[in-house]
Amino acid sequence: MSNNLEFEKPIIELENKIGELEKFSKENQVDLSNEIKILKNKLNNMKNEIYENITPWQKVKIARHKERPTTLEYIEKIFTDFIEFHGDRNYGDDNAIVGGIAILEDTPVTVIGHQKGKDTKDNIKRNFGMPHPEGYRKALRLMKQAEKFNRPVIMFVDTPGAYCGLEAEQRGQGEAIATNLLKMSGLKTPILVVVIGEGGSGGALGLSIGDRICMLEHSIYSVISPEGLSSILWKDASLAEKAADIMKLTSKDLLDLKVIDKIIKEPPGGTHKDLDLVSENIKKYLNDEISKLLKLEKKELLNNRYKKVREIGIYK
Amino acid sequence: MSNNLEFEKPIIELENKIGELEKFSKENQVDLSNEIKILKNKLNNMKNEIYENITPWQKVKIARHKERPTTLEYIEKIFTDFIEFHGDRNYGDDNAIVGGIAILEDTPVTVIGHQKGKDTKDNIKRNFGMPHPEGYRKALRLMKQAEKFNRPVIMFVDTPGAYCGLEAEQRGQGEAIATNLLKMSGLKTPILVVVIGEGGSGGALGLSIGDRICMLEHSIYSVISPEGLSSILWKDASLAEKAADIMKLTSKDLLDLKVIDKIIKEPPGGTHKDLDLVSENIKKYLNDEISKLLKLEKKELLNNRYKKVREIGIYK
Amino acid sequence: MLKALFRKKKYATVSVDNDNNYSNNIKKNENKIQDDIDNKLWTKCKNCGEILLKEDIKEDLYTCGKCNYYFRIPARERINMIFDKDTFTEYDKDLKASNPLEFPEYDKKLKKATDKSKEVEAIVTGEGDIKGIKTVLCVMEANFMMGSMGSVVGEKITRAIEKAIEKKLPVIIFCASGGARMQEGILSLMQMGKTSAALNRLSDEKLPFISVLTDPTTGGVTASFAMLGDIILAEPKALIGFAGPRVIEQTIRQTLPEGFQRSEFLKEKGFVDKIVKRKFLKEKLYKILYIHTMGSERYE
Amino acid sequence: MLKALFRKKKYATVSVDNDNNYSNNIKKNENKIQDDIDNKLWTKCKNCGEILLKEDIKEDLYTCGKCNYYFRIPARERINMIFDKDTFTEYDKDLKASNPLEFPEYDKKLKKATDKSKEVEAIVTGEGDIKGIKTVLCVMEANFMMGSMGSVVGEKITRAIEKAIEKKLPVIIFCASGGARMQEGILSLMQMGKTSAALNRLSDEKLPFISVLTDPTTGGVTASFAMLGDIILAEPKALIGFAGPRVIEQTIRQTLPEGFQRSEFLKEKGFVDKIVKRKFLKEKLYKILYIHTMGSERYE
Ligand SMILES: [Zn+2]
Ligand SMILES: [Zn+2]
Repeated sequence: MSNNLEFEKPIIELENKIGELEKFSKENQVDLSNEIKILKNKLNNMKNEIYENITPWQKVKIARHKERPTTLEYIEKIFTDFIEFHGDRNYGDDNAIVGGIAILEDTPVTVIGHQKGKDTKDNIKRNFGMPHPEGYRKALRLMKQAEKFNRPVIMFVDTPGAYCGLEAEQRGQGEAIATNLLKMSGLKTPILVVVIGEGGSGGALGLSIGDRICMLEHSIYSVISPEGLSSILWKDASLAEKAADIMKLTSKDLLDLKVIDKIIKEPPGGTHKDLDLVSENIKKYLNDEISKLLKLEKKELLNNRYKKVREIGIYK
Repeated sequence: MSNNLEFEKPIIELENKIGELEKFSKENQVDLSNEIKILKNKLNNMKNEIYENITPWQKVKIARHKERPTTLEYIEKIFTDFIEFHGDRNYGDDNAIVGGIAILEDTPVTVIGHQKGKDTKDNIKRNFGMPHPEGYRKALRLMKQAEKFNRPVIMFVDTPGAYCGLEAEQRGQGEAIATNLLKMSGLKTPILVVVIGEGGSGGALGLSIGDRICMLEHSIYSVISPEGLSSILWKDASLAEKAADIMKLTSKDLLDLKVIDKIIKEPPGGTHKDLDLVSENIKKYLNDEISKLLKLEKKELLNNRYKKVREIGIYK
Repeated sequence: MLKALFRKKKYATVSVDNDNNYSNNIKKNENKIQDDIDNKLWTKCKNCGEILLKEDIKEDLYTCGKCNYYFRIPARERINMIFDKDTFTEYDKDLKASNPLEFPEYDKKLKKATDKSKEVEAIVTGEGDIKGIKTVLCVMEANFMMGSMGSVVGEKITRAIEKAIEKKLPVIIFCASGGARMQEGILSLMQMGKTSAALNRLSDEKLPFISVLTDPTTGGVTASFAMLGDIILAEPKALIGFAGPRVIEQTIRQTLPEGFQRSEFLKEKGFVDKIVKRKFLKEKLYKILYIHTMGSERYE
Repeated sequence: MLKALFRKKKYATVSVDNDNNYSNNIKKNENKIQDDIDNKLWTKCKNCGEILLKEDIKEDLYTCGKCNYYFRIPARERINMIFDKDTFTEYDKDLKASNPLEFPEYDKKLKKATDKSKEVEAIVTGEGDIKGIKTVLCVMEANFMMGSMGSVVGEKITRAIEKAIEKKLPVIIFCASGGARMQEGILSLMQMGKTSAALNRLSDEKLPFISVLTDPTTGGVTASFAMLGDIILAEPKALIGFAGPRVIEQTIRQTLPEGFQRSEFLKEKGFVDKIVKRKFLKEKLYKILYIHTMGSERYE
């Protein structure tokens, strides 16, 4: 139960009730088909009502849901022959970012992504998906490798943010992210970005400059966490829900602001309810777009990428 | 006195004696001109005898002499407008390697070199000229900067070796040196290397791939220190003198083995006796060679550099 | 003259600064002056508490005459210090922030920032000469919403870089920023990518970019153009970091060591090429540009 | 058969190994066998002390059947393990060391090394197929003067890389070396530059280089080609370092922590892409090559 989201509770409760009735009807051979039909109708309406009107704050909850699939799960579903490569050849191997080579249908690719843990132990290893500088530098090393061997790069974005600690500062968190932004904007091979969960600020952006950027429907992407914003605005992190409402962090908002190109639909309630389906949709999207991108001259590819990031911003 | 070299002692003693006689002759108005003349003659012969027959081990001593000028001293004499740049943009700033930009006559250049200390305090700061990986990475960063802005690179080599410590291993001493070797072999701007003191093994080589490599007459360059070799061969580091004799580490040996292109003469006893003269000679050499190198197409430059390193080795 | 009259005297009971952290240290003094006059003429050094005539500070390159503390410099004053007299041509001076997210109170904040800083945004860009070397210069204005970067700052920097590419000029950016401007949300974040991409193009053209870090350089600015200089200079003791000190302390639950995230620390950690005192900055920038422009003539 | 007869029995009082560190641990046993027979047929695991039939070890890919310890593999055995049957063509097999420095006893040492390893130098190079993918392969021979690199090793590797460039093939190097060969002095050191320069050319041609680190990879080999792989694989628990452990201990005057300079440590520190068990090496190399050769077909 603790894994369920607050706003889904009425649905779960009703589903349980229907289940009980069905069981009772069967065991006691009582005909409750009419009642059950009515309730199922009600359930459907409720689902429509709830899932079609998910608030930004509810999306934040879905994006952070502990059952929400992580990068390695998508990699397993979407690619074949994934071989993980470790380390930045410099300081360390950061488990909050994973990467390696794999095959997408018939295309060799480099796959990189933030990696959250699936349980407490795993989360400690993964630092809850919050990378240190060596994570960004590993990613860059693998991107340059991809460039050298002409492999498109697929990025999965899912982080609360780059880690804000003493050592991260000391080893140049800012420099590492900045360098990725610059190098990614000039990387001579296609880059496709999929935001699968939390797109947390600079920590997300450091893996997100690309030719195509899509978001899963219930993922989020923002300059600061709702908690962070509310504590700055109102000195009260508990007003995060209110902050989420104003900050425009949903996939729909980002599409409207022309920051992303595409929203990939999720099943009602979120991807964790049907990973296969969502993986299939991502795969199809990647395949379609890669084949378009591979047709471009490098120069055109880079010009388009530049234009894409160049045009973002609203002023008068 | 402690700064003088053992084998120079007879010279110093005789010089002192002549001085005393001259003083005595003057103060007591005694004519000793004949005796003094004979002694001066003897001194000249002695100097010729000693300085023309400096043994390899004596060269090791000169190369390590605490008054031997260091990289920053040559930079001051040879270049104008030197601006030192720090850091590898990655982990730290290693004081055992210095680098920056400067002007050589009318040519903007990048200058890099190992830096030993001039006294105990300075030596601790400089780690006795033994770099950590971040030193090699700083050097590479500055070389790439030089390549970008088409500046020739001048290298001064003077190190007992790359530091052999826990942290140096941990941060990839091997990787750092290896990467420099590879990148320097392909750097699209001239590289000129001057071995000014100790050319200690991989730690020296990590700054020594270039289009021209010259050595000051009494500097040394070897795969291992004489102490290291003697302790491996005879389990006795005190037999270093014997090791020095067989290991072919003098500038003359290296010229014969075609590892270097040129020997720059030193005044009798070593460069510390006339830094201006040696600096002037280095400057002339650099100027002459740079103007030749700048005339080459990049491709020719790199082909020549490759051939140069490619041809080293003797086998049957 | 008023200046000569008040010099060296302390009028310390009066609140001359909004910052209350330091007011406790100030000794009482009999001579009291009206607040309004005070605030116009005087200010207090945040480091040593010395009361200083604003006019003096300005003459001293915005440093405290007593302890050498660096006050933040208004963008236009910085430009005056760096460029040769009357050589500055401003770019895009009318570009103004809109409120794309309809963020509450943003318009009001912008208005207030303009009143305070006399600038329409947190950056001034343009071209001019440094001892005769033509250069594109961007200077952030810390007095405008803490120098935060929104669409306008990103756009003005990007345009300035593009202009430098077009004219084959070097670029210098003086950084002073609290980071991305949260009132423009994701659009602010994206300015990091935009400016970095423009710098990549500048780099492809082999035109030098010098980043000068001044107090404070943090957040999204540190994680983009601030750290991308071919050469990175810093003023002494400037706060430079990705995360702000308070955020880090909250995360790690301990106080930060003395000097952490200051210029000197950054240099030791390998991220700053050189720390340059304010009074030598113009000369040092000139020398670096001189060496770099020699190079470009030589090999083209 | 002798093999079946002796299997599982321990003949432990006999000195079956030159390494005396482990002989103290061995329990006495009544059954004694002649030393000369022993040394031919049996050896002792350096890790767990188990006495093993050499024939068994070889069948088990040179691992201890009891504790999984990795014995060093003779170069030609390694080639047999990696290349498809009968596909290997050797390069430069007659290149021999001379004694350019007239180093005392070097000729004698070379002779002894050849007797011990049955190789003329510390490396075997050539081309062959890995599950059908043609590849240039260099394998160092630790039994030849500790796999030390002199002129011949440097030259053979360089020629192999140049051959790969000519034929547009990937390169794999199995490293196993104590470092530069001091008997060839400065010429040995220069082989580091030579091989690295050749790899730079390979890299310019976008041909993949996979470095495989096996026990031990130290000194000049670590500071050159070993660390330059596009992809760096390592066998478990291999000693990998620039300076040898003893040199470091002498320098820092303390004992090294458990696991320091082992493959797992190097991976944690970011210098090894992947640790691959010996039995999976061929398959893993094949997959990496497969993905890389797909790429090259696709875009050419
Ligand atoms: Zn002060
Ligand atoms: Zn065993």
